[in-house]
Order: sequence, then structure tokens, then C-alpha cells
Amino acid sequence: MTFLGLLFYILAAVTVAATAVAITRRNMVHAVVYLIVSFFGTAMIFYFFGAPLLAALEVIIYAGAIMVLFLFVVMMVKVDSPGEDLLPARQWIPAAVFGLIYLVIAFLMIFETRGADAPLGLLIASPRDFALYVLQNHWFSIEVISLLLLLALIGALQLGKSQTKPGTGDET
Amino acid sequence: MAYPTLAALIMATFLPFAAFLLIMIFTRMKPGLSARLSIGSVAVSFVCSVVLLAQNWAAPGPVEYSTQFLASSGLNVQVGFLADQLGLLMLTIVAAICLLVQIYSLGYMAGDPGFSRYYAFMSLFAWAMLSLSVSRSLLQIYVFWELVGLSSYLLIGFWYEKFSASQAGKKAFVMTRAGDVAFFLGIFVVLLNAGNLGVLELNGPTATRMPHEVLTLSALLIFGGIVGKSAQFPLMTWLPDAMEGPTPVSALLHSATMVAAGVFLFARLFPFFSLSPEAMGVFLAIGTISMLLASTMAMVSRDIKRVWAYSTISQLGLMIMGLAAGGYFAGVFHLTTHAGFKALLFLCSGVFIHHFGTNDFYELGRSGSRGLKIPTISIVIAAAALSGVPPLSGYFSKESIMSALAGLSNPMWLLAGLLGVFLTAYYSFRVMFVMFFPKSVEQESGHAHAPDHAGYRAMTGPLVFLATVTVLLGFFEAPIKNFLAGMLVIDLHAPETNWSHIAALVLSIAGLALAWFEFGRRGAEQVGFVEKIPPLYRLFAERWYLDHIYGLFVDRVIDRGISWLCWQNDNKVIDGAIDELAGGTVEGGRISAFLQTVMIQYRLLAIFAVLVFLAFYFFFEKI
Amino acid sequence: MNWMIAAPEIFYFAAAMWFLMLSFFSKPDPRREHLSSLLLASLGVLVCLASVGAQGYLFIQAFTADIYSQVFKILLSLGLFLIIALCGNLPDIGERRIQDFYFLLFTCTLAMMLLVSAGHLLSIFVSLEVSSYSLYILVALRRNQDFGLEAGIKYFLVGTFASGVMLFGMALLYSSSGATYLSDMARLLPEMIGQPAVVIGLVLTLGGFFFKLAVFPFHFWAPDAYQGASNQVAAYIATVSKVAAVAVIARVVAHAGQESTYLVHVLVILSVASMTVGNLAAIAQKDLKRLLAFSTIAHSGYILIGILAMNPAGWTGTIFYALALLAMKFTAFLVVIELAPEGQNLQIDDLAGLHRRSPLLALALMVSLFSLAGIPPTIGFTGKFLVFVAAIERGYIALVIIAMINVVISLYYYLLAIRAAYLLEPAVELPALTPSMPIKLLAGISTGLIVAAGFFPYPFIRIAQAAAQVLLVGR
Amino acid sequence: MHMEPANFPYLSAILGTTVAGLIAIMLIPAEKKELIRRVSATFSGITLVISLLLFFAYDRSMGGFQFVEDYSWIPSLGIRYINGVDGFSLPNLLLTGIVFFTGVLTMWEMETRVKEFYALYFLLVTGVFGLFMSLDLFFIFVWYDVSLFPMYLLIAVWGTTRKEYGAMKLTLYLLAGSALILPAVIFLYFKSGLGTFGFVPLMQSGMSGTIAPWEQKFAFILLFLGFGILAGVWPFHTWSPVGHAAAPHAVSMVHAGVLMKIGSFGVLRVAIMLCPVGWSYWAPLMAVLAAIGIIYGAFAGLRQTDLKYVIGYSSVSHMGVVGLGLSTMTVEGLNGAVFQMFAHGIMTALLFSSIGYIYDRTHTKMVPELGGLSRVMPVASTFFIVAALASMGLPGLANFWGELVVFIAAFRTYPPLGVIAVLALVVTALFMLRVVQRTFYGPVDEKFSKLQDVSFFLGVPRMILAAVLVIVGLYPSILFDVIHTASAPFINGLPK
Amino acid sequence: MIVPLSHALILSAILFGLGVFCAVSRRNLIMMVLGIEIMLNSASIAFVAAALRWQNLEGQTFVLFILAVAATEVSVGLAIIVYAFRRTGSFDPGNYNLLK
Repeated sequence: MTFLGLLFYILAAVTVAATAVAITRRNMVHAVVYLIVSFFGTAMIFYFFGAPLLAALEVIIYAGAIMVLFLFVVMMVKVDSPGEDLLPARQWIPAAVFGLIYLVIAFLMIFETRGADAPLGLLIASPRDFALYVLQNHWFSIEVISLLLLLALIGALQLGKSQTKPGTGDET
Repeated sequence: MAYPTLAALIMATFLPFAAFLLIMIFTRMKPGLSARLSIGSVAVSFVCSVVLLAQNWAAPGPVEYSTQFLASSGLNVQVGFLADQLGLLMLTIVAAICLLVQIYSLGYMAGDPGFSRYYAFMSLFAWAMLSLSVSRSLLQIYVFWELVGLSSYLLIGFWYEKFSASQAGKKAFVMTRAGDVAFFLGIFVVLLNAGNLGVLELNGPTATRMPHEVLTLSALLIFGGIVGKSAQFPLMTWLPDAMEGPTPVSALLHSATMVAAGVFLFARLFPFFSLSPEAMGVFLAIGTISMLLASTMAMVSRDIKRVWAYSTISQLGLMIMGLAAGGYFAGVFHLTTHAGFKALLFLCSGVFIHHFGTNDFYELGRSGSRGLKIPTISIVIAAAALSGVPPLSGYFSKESIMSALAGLSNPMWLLAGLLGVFLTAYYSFRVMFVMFFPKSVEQESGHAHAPDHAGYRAMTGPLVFLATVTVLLGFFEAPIKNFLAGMLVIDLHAPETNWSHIAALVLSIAGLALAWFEFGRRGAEQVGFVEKIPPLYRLFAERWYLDHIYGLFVDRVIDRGISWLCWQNDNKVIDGAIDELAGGTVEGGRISAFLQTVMIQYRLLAIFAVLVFLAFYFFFEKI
Repeated sequence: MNWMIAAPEIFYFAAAMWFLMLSFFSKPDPRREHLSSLLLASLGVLVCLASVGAQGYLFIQAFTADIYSQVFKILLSLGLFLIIALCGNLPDIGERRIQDFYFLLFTCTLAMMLLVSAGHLLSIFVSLEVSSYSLYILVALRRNQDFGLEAGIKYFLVGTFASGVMLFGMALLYSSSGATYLSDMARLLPEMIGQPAVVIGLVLTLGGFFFKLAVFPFHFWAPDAYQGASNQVAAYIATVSKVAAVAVIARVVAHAGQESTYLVHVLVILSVASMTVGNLAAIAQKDLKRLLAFSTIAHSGYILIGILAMNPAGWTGTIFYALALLAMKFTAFLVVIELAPEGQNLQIDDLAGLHRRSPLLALALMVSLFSLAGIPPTIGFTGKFLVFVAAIERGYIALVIIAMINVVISLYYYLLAIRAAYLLEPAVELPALTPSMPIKLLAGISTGLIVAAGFFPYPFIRIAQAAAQVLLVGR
Repeated sequence: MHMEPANFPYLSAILGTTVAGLIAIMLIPAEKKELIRRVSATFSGITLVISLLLFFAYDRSMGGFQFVEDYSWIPSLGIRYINGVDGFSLPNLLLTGIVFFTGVLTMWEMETRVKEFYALYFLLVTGVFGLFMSLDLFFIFVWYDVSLFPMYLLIAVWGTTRKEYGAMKLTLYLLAGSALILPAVIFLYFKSGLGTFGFVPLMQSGMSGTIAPWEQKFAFILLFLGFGILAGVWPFHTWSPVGHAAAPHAVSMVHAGVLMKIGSFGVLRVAIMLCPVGWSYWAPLMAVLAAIGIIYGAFAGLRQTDLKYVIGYSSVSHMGVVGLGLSTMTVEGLNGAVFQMFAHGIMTALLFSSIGYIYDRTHTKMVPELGGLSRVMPVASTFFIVAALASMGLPGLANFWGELVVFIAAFRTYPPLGVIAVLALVVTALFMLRVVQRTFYGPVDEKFSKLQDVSFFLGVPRMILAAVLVIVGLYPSILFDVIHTASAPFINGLPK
Repeated sequence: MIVPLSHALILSAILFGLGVFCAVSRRNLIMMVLGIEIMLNSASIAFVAAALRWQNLEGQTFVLFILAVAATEVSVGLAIIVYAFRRTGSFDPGNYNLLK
């Protein structure tokens, strides 16, 4: 086992653990913070997998922007959800059962597949190469995704515009 | 066959049908015209039949005319005419009695709201019965057989507003239908085994090619039709009920002609039946049973028409006995004479009923039925003929049947026959004595005067004619025998045993005497000996409980049994299952719809679970 | 690069931008917006028709124009035009939001056009997301916000869940096969389709499309979204969005899924489950739109039959079925929209007396429902017939029998709706409906088309056949 | 198989006339009821005339399919618009024409939603005509369904007893049948390997064994059950009495008179003629079901108190006779079966037409509530009684010959079943006469004493039907000659 | 080499499972969105690992776009959820049950 390999396992363990902790937190702020840890771990893995740009983006966008947005929302609406049934038994037990079956099958599926044990050689995509590649090959998708972002913007705006008090009409 | 003959046959048979159609479609509203049409057509038929009879009197053998019918159905059905001696004789009898009865009906049915309808049905009957007489194949006979059944149904239920009349019509149709189904099956058996339904072929060599068992089976099945139509045991109870119809109808259909069709069919297929002694034995037994049972019933009835109806059954049984005993001529001759005197009996009774408005002959007697001279004389002649009093026609025909029976090895049949003769004389004259020597006469005057209007004349004319025939016909035994001898049917047994003649005569006189003793002599209490034995009386009056058995059968087994089961099966089992299925589907829909409304996380879980299952299935499928 | 092959997309992009600009710079005017959108949509139809012969690739193969995609673009543009024709009265979308409403509609249609042309997993994914997001917003935009937001949330959650599943599937597919272009898949996958990660990845990938088509088990959003969305939006989801989903599923399956019996089995299971669940649940519905949602789910099951046959007849039938679905669902929704001038949700009982209030609409409803039920001689029957023929050619006769039994079940609830329209009398006397002339014309034409195309389907079949040629990859 | 092209598209002319009638009715404003009736009568009269012309123009010496029209329809699937008539379809076409026309006249007095009624009625009949004349399985299926689905509204809107239940049951039941037919048809299409839905080539491949025996057996049972449901095969008959009772009179007429024939015709045309091997394999089952149906229908009919239920069950019984004929695998059997289809169609149409008249006057069709009607409406009663007698299989009326020939064939092939079937004649007679007795005989009820008898005009449809019964009854060859041209070559051409 | 591809895939699969678990069992709309984010993230790991296996940048490109989509999802999703919360005052998905 190489050093990087060991590091991978450690990071994987951290990521999984952080995620697992995150999803079981009653306090959503805590959950988000743990999830940020998880995303940091993911970013590290990206880095070792030769995607430094993505690692950075993961930290900036996922851990930074997205999670912060979550935090904003959670804090803005100020809900501690004390009454929340954290993990209702009639939900998590079936979910856990299917989750376990799923894991078994996932293991089976991954190991049964030819070439699954292919070693991951080290190859680093420099941000420059990556950017060139993306722009050369996936300009189309970039255009589309820009449309998506525009859409999200307008959508969020519209939903806000249409926001009304219960009982009053449309126009506020 | 010469064309004139064919033309005569066609005219004889189809004219009444034309009359039927014309009346039904055009002249329902014009009773007079309807009657004229009907009578005219029958008159032409009668003339044609007489001409044909005369023409063929000396002809050597049967003449047949046939044409292909239904060639393309895959069956080879030949239709046409078979004008042999038997057929022509029957044709003439039927045409004659039809004509007489229709003339008689002018008076009897006058003023009835359904006058046109009556004549339409009469014409329908005439067509069917005349055609039946000269049909050349079994299938054709079956067709007209059913049609006479139909006209019988319609005419019995003529006064349909009377519940009993419509009931009786239905009963008649269904009971004869039951017999006809056997006949129908018999036809199939014959067709499939002999490949031919022609009467001549069956009577000829074709039948001998059939296996014996099959032949017996088919004979028995065909005899089922005879049992139904001629009201033999066990399908006998419809005939007395059929007396609900107008009396001329009873005279025509239910005594003289239609019911005799059974016997006629027997005679038609006589050579064929003769090939199976077993079947003949069964026929003999059934004829005997019917004759005796019906006689006993006649002994206790107080309804004049019913007495004659029972007597009809009994006489038909006697004819069948004669035929089954091998006395071909005896049977046919008795058929001929019986047609005359039985029609006469009914027509006379009709006059009384019409006049006094009651069927009860005790009542008639009290009302002074003696006052009507012509009917009184005629009915006595007819009753005497029925009883076998010489020299009336009945005497001769009965004697020949007795001699046929006497020819059998087992004397029991003859004894039964003689018993029948005794009983016949007894019950006939029971009626005569009660009617004409009543204990008390309520109204000597009043009705006693013979009415003198056109209707009455129309009614009495046929009486006189028939009475004459009854008196004279007996003396034509020999010519008729000669005529029928041309049928190539030799009586199997024709021994001349004098003692049976004498015994029959003695017994009929004895019956007459007993009747006189109990009913006729001055001061007789007019109560028969049977009536003094209550259980026996009840047995006879209830017609040996045959109707009860049928009623129970229809009610319990068919109506409340099979039919109920079928209906319940439809409702509960089949429809129940279908409704259950439909209800289950709707219920499933409700459940399914409910499952779509569960909380969103369960839905996501369901998606996940299905995906897990599908992935799992991949490995499962590989195994 | 020949940009002209993307003419429809460019046109629709421009149209969407037009409304975006309007919303920035102009006060809303419903009538003007409607007329301009109608004009643009009809122009769009013309553009699509004009570019029907376009063929070629843009962005390597990420954008593929071929007869298949162009035919579907015509259907999509036609669908958009028809839906916009029903938007003359938009009571459920606030006046202020009307420009954005049209923007979203055009954007969504544009995304679907990109979707049917996409030749790369990534471009498929992003196009799908764009169309989904515009729909989430459209659904949530309803004036009745309790309904709209709830429907939006559910639609959104199921949709993102499905796209998560799809991404995971794509990851599996890519990690084990290395193929991302559909053409690569057609080349590489046949020999490794037996690998679990490949084929399960493919199934999960299809999950995202199944969500669009509302195939079991990704159908859970449909009833709520239909019921919660405004009538016009529901009509759009039921017609245009389904056409696009059919297109992309057929294309992906044709490229990636040939030779896999496992995939066929999965599709059979999902098909049977979809139609059974959809038809059964529809029986118990009172809300007309919800009923139509379940009927859509059932129809996705029938369409899958054509797809899983994976033969030319199957592709042809699938494409024809998409057309059929467009026509039938549109006609049904036309009646719904005309019957609900306030934009309210219709109960089945509200149809009472329709045969007197408007014989034409009643007839249109009856014909469309019978067509949905697959009764000849309607286009719905011909569509079913074609996919059944394809399935039996492959020997899936049991599947067809099950489908036919489902047809019988479905007939029950369609008949209930027809019964309401033709038999029931309303409790209070309702005024006669007088749809505007264009609507009458539209109802007449669509009803006529349903019958005519059912009876003389050959021209449409030929188009479908031509389009289906594209899917015969690797043969 | 001989195919004689038509010099004039008579068959399409029939379809065209019904469709034109449909369109004409749709264009007339709903208020002009009288005009709608007249238009309907005219168009249906034209179809009757054309079908009569066809019937007599058909060359009996040549046989085969005549008046064939053949146009390409969906070439990619080998679907063609082929119409043609042979000895099997010709009587059914004529039957449809007669029942169609008389049905229009029977409904003359109806006042509710006249326009819609006649429009749906025309649609229904278009399907029926189409099915009888089409020689392409695709079209046969299409017409089959076209003739079914208008039924729902026709019954549910204009019906009487439990109409919505009956309508729903009938529609779902019959379409469940079509659920079996369609897969089987497509199955045969592929198994023949010919790439055509054309009836004649498929039949040849069925005859020659190109379609393997197991395939024929499989397809046959699907087709038999599918069409058999419509033909009222026991135990799938329960929709029939319910549906009959619920339907309006003309629809009952078409339904029992023609629609059930579609079922048996489908069994003959599609199941039997395409899958002869399957036929010979399943024939005993067919025969047993048919025999049960005959006797069962008669017994179940015995308990009914609703006139239409009685007729419904008698239809089950009579259609059993058809089924029995079809199961015998003989020329006679087929002849008798097709003949019986015609005869039963006319007979039952007459019954329903008469019941319709009675119901319109008395507003009841429950036997116990009726009585003595012969006194107040003798002519109407006569029509009913004639039909009832025909139903009993009385010689001289059409049904007798059909039953006779079928029974003979059955007796030859399945003697025990033949006996059972013949025994049912007694039961049929019993229940028919009971109904006649209780409805028409007996004292007339006070509330009915003012009723009018049928007028000449309203009597016309019943007269036509009764006349057909009598004419065919007296001269059955008129039909047998035609039917034989189809049945004999078919049976003789069967693979040994 | 770092690790076999399968190990990275296993990591991805575990995270995906956790994401699903979170989405289906936390009765909180925000947590559900969070769970879906985790699912998207798990796909990203698989893509990056696969990119390494095939030695091309396709996988990494995917991840780039997943980031964008995730951002969109959060913005639109949270917007809808927050507005819904304003009307109903609840994040409990069980409270959204008007439509049936």
C-alpha cells in the first residue's frame, strides 16, 4: 500500500464518518458543519486523484458557497426544530434495511465488474489542461449550464416575487 | 307421377295455407270473408283428395313425387309427396272432417271476437295435417308434425283470456314437444345410420341394413313422438286439458285427426317398426297401459268433453295395440272409423254445450238435453259405435283389432283389450244414460225446443252426415282392406278366431248393461261403482296422479331445481366472481392510489427500494 | 461548423431571451405577451419544419442533428404552440409573472430540443436539468401557492433524487466502460453489457429519463405535480415533456442497451409496473388532472413496450406513440382548461352536463379519452398496435396480454369520465360553454386528427420509420 | 381461394353510406328530430338495399370471395384495406342491413337526445358492417372495437334496467375479449412469416401448416375466448342478459341480433379459418361449452321475469347452437351455424322490437306486471309470438333449419352433446310459452285496456322481420346455397 | 497506483447510500436537500476516480458540471422550501399533504 493509498483510506474514513455524523445531527447547523468536513475530505481525495482544480472548486463551491447558503437558510428561518422527530423509526429502519442490501449489492456489483481492480495511476490534470479540455470539448454544455444558472436565478426571483401571505391574494 | 295428380296434391295441401296467410294478413277484420276463404280452401282440398282417392283406388302401388330440398346444407333432404293408399286415406279423412268441422264452426263460433283468427288457425291446421298425410320423408313429417302441434297450441288456447285455456295450450305443446324431441332424435339416428329419411326407403330395404339395436333404438325414439302426439302413457294428460279449446277444435284436432297422427305415423312406418319385435312389444305395452288408464279416468269424469277425451286416448291406445300386434289393417281401419264417430261425438256434445252452456253432463241432463233431437240421435249412434255395438262402424274395426290381439301368443293382451271394450261401453253409456235419463229435469220446456236458426243448421248438417258415415262405414271394411292391401303390407297375423268377436260383443253389451243398471234404469242413483270406492275414485279422478307427478317434477326439479341452480350460478358464482374481480380491481386501485399519496420520503424510499431490487435482480437473473 | 443545423435551438433561445428582456424592460401585458408568444411559437414550428432535413454534429458529437432529433423537435415545437394556444387566459399565473412564464416555457422547450439532440452523457444531463428546473419553477408558480409550492417541492425532490441516481449511474457507466458519447457506447457497450456495473449503471442512468416520462418507480411526482400545477403547465408537462423523454430514452436505449436481456427484463418489469400502478390508481381518482397524471404513468408503461422491443418496429411504434400521446393528452387538457376558466382544479363530477353545455368539447373529451384507452380507430389505438406488434415480433406475447388487460382496466375510469360528461346532470344548472372560435377550431382539428391519424396512420408511420432509421445503430 | 374483384365498390358503398349518414346526422341541429329520423331511415334503407343487391348479385356458382376491393393501407406492416364477401359473411351482411333498418324504425318514437342516439347507432353499425366485410385482420379488429364502444353510451344514456351497471359490464367484458384477440392476431401475423394481415394469405398459411400446430392451438384458444365472449359462450355469457335488459330496444336488437353474431363470426372467420389445427384440437372444448350454454341458457331463462332477460338467456341458448355447429368440423355444422346466426339475428331482433313496442306503451317489461296484451294489441302480440315460436325451433320459421342442421352435425360428431342440445328444445319451449302466456294471454289488466295496437307504420319493421323469418323458414335454401359455397371448400380444403 | 478503482467506487457507493439514507429518513426538507447533495457528491468521487482510470478528463468535466447543478439545486430548492416554510411554518415533509 502506497502512502497515497493509505492517505486515501484515511480520507475516505474521515469523509464517511463526517457524513454519517452530519446526517444524524439534530441541529442543522452542526449537520452543515460536519458536512463541510466531509466535503473537505472529498476535496482532498480529488486532489490526490489528480484533480487539483476540482479540489479547489469543491472547497469553494460545495463547502463554501453551497454549505454557506444552507447555513444562511438554517439560521435565517431560525428553526431548531425541537419537535422534529429526528429519525422516525418507521422511516429509518426500512431505509437502513434497504441501505444494507444496497451496500451488499453495490459491493457485489463493483467487484464483479471486469476491470474494477484497475489500478488508478497517478496523473495530474493541470488546471490549464483541464480548462482547455472543457472549453474545447464541452463548450456546448457550458452554454447550457449557463442557461441553467440563469434559470435558477430567475426562478428564485420569481418565487420570491410571487411570495404572498397566506390568505391574501397574489399581489403584495 | 302424372301432373294432374301432383297438381291435385299441391292444391289439396297448399290451399289452406294460402287461406291462412290471406286471413292473417288481410281479412282479420272481416270474419265472414275469412270463414268463406277457409271453408272454400278446405272444400277444394276435400274434392281433390276424393278425386285422388278415387283415381288411385285401383292403382297398383305408391306414387311418389320428390324434389331436392336443402341440397346445399350438406344434408340430402328430399321433399315431396307420397301418395300411397294410407296417405290418401288419411288425406281424405282429414279433409272431410276438416270441412265438416269448419262448416259446423260457422254456427258454433258465430259472433266470437276471434272468428277470423279461428278460421286462420283452422286453415293452418288443415294445411299442416293434410301435408303430413302425404309427406314422403320423416323430416317432412316432423315439420308438419310440429306445425299441427302449433295449431293445436293456438287453438287450445284460442280463448286465451281464460287462464286454464292458455295453460292447457302450453301444457299440450310442451308435453308433445317432449315426445317430439325423442322423435327428432330418432330421426337423427335413422339419418345417421340409414342415410335416408324417405318413408318408402325406410320401409324398404334401407332399414334392414341398420344394425338391429340401432333400429330398435330409433323405433323407440320415433315412438316417443307418437306417444306425445297421440297422448299415450306417460304423456297423456295434456289431452283432457286440451278440451279447454272450442269444441269443434276438440272434435277435429283432439279426437279425429291430429292425435291420430301418431297412429298414422305408426302405420306409416309399420314395416320399419316390424323389424324390431322388441320395440313392437314396448309399443303394445304402452298402448295397453294407455288404453286401460284412460278408460278408468273416463269412468269418473263428469265433464262430457273430458270423457270423450279419455276415450280418445283409450281408443288411440287400442289402435296402437292393434298395430303393435301386427294388425295393420285393424289399426288403420279403427283409425278411420274412430275419426268419424269421435268427431260426431264431439260435435254433438258441442251442440249441447253451446246450447246449454255447460260441460257437465249431469247438468246437461237436468237441463233437458233430450230436447235437441238430431244431436241426441247422433250422439247415441256415435256412442254405440264407440262401444262397439253392431252394426255400427266401431264394431267392425274393434273386432278386427281383437282378432289381431287374439293372434298374439300371450292371451294377456287380448284380455286387456277385452277389458277395454267393456270399460268403453260402460263409460260411454254412462254418459248417455245420465244425459238422456236424468234423475230430475229442471226445465222441461225452455231450451227443449230445437232452435231453428242458421247456426244450428250449420251445426246439425255435419252431424247428420257423420252419423250416416258412422252407420255405413262398417260395411266398407272389405273394400278398404283391399285398398290397403296394395300397400304391400301383409298383416303378420290374420287368424280368424271367432271367439274373440263374440267375447268382445258380449263384453260391450255387458258394459252397456252395467251402465244401464247404474245410470239408466229408472230410479238408478246414477253413481258409478267406482265412485263408491273412494280411494279408487280419487285415483281415477286424479288421473292416477300423473299430473301431480309432472307438476312436482316441473316445479321442484326444473323450476326450483336446475333452473334455480343455473340462475343462482349466474348470479352468485359467475357474476359474483366477475363482480368480485371488478370490485377487487377497484379496491386495488384505491390502495394503489393511497400508496401514491404517502409522504414524499416514503416515495423516495420506494424508488430506492425498487432500484435495489432491480440491481439485485441482475445477480438473481444470472443464477 | 454549420450552425444552421441548430436553427431551432437558436430560434428558441432567442425567443426565450425576448421574454427575458421583456420582463426586464416592459410592463406585463397578457394579451400582447400571448400574441407574441403565439407568433413566436408558430414561427418556431416553421423553423423546425424548415430544418427537418438538417444533419450533422456540433461540438464534436455533443449536439447531433439527425432526422430523429428533427422529427422530435417538430413535435416539441408543435406541442409548445398548442399549449401556448391554450394560454389565452392564464388566471392561475399572476399577471406580473406572465413574461417569465413564457420565458420558462420557451427555455424548457429549448432544453428539450437540446435533449433530443444531445449525443454526450454530459450534454444530456445538463439539458435534462435545464428542462427539469424550468418545470419545477413553472409548477411552483401557481397562484394557488398551497398547491403550487407543495407540488413544486415534491416535483423538485423526486427530480433531484432522480438526477442524483442518474449521475451515480453515469458514474458507474463511465467508470466501467469509459464511454461518454452515445456513439462510443454503441461501439463499446455490446461486449461489456454483461458487466454488472455497466448495465446497472445504465439502468440508473435511465432512471433520470424515467423520471421525465413518469415511469414507475420515478412516477411519484406526477399526480401531485399535475394536480398542483396550473392547468396549462400540467398540460405542458403531460405533452411536450413526455415527448422529449420518449426521445431521449429511445435514443439512449438504442445506443447503449442493445443485446442486454437484463435491460429488457428491467424494462418489462417497469413497464408492467407502470401501467398497472397507473391504471389501478387512476380508478380511485376524483380530480381530473390527477386522473390524467395516472393515465400518463400508464402510458409510459405502454411506451416502454415499444422501447424494450429494440427493433425497428419498436422504435417506429415508440415515435408514433409519442405523437399520439401529444395529440390525445393535448385534447384532453384542452377540455380541462376550457372547463376551468378560473383555473381551478376540476373534479370528474364537474364534467356533468358537458354534453349539453358544449357538445363539441364533450365530443373532444370522449374521443381523446377513448383514444387514451386505445379504442380504434383512434391514434391511441394505432400507437398501441404498433408497439404491440413490435413486442410480439420479439415474442413478448405475455407482456402484450398484460398490457391489453391493463387497457381494459383503464377503460373503466375513462368510461367513468365519459359517463360524467354524457350522463350526469349537474346539481345546479350551469350556463352553456362558448369556447372562442380558435379554441373550437383547435378542438375540432385535434379531435379530427386523433380519428384521422388513427384511421390513416401511414403518413405518420412513414415519418416515424424514417426517424427510427437513426436508432438502428450497430446493425 | 378465389377472389373476384368488384366492378363497383359495393362494400365500401355500404360503409360509405353509414358514414355519410353519421356525418349527415351530426350536421343536423339536434332540435330537428323528425328530420334526423328521416335521414337515418333513408341512409339505413340504402344500406339495406345495397346489402340485398349484394346478396342476390353474389355468384353462387363461383363461390369464394367476391366484390373484392383491395387497397394498400399501411404497407410497412402489410395492412391492406381489403373488403370482400363470401358465403359466410354475405348472410351476416344482409342480416345487419335488415336489423339496422328495422332498428331505426323501431326507435321512431324515442324523443330523448335523438341526434346523439342515431349518430352512435350509425357508428356502431358501421363497425358491424366493416367487420363482416373486411378481409384484413387489422381492420377486423378495428371494426370489432368500433362496433363495441358506442355501446357504452347507447346503453348508459338510453337504457333502462340497471343501465349503467349493464353498460359498464358489457363494455368491459367485451373489451376484455378484444384484449385476447389483438395479441393473437399479431402473433399469427408473425408466425405466418408473410408480413401481411391479409386474411386470405394467412388462411393459406394456416391450412398449409406454415403456422405450426402449437402456434395454431395457442392462437386459437385466445381468439376463441376473445370472440367467444361476444358470442355469449358459456361461462362468459353473463354480460349478455344484463346488457340486453339494459339496452334501448334498437340497441338490444343490434346487440343480440348482430353483435353476438360478430362474436361467432369472428370465431369462424378468424379463429377457425386461420387456425384449423387449433380448431380440431379445441373443438371438443368448444362443443362442451356450447352444449352447456344451450341447456344452461334455457334453464336459466326459465326463471326470468324480465322479458329482456328471458330473451337474453334464450340468446345464450341459441348462440350455443351456433357454437355447437362451429365445433363439429363438418360442412353441415358450419352451414347450420351460419344459418342459425342469421335466423337468430332476425328472430331476436323481432323479439326485442316487439318488446320495445310493448315497453313503450306499458312502461314495464316485467312479466308479472303484464298480461292479456293479446286483447289490446293483437298485432304486436302476433309478432312477438311468431318470434317466440321461431325461437322454439318451430318448423316453417327460419331457426328450425339452422338448429336441425346443427343438431344433425352435432349428433354425428358428438352424439351425447347432440342429445343434450336437442333436449333443451323442450325447456326453451316451456319458458317461451310461459312468457307468451303470462304476457299476452289471460285477462287484460285494467291499466292496459286503453292501449293502442301497433299502427301500420310502426308495424313495418316488425313485419319485415317476421316476413324474413317466414320466407327463410319456408325456403331455407336461399341461405344455405350461399353458405355452402364457403363452407364446403373450406372443410374440404382442411389439412388431413 | 493509489488504490484500485473499486475502492474509490466503494467509497462513492457508501456515500451515495448515506445520502439516500439522509434523504429518506430525516423528516426535514432541508436535510433532504442535504442528502441529495451528498448523493451528487458521491457521484463526483466516482467520476474523478474513473477519470483517473481512463486517463482522460471526461470524468473531471462531469464533476465540474455537477458542482454547477448542485449550486442550482440548492438555490432553487431552498428558495421553494423557504417560501413554503413561510406559508406553512414547517419543514416537515409530512405536513405537505394537500394534494391527494
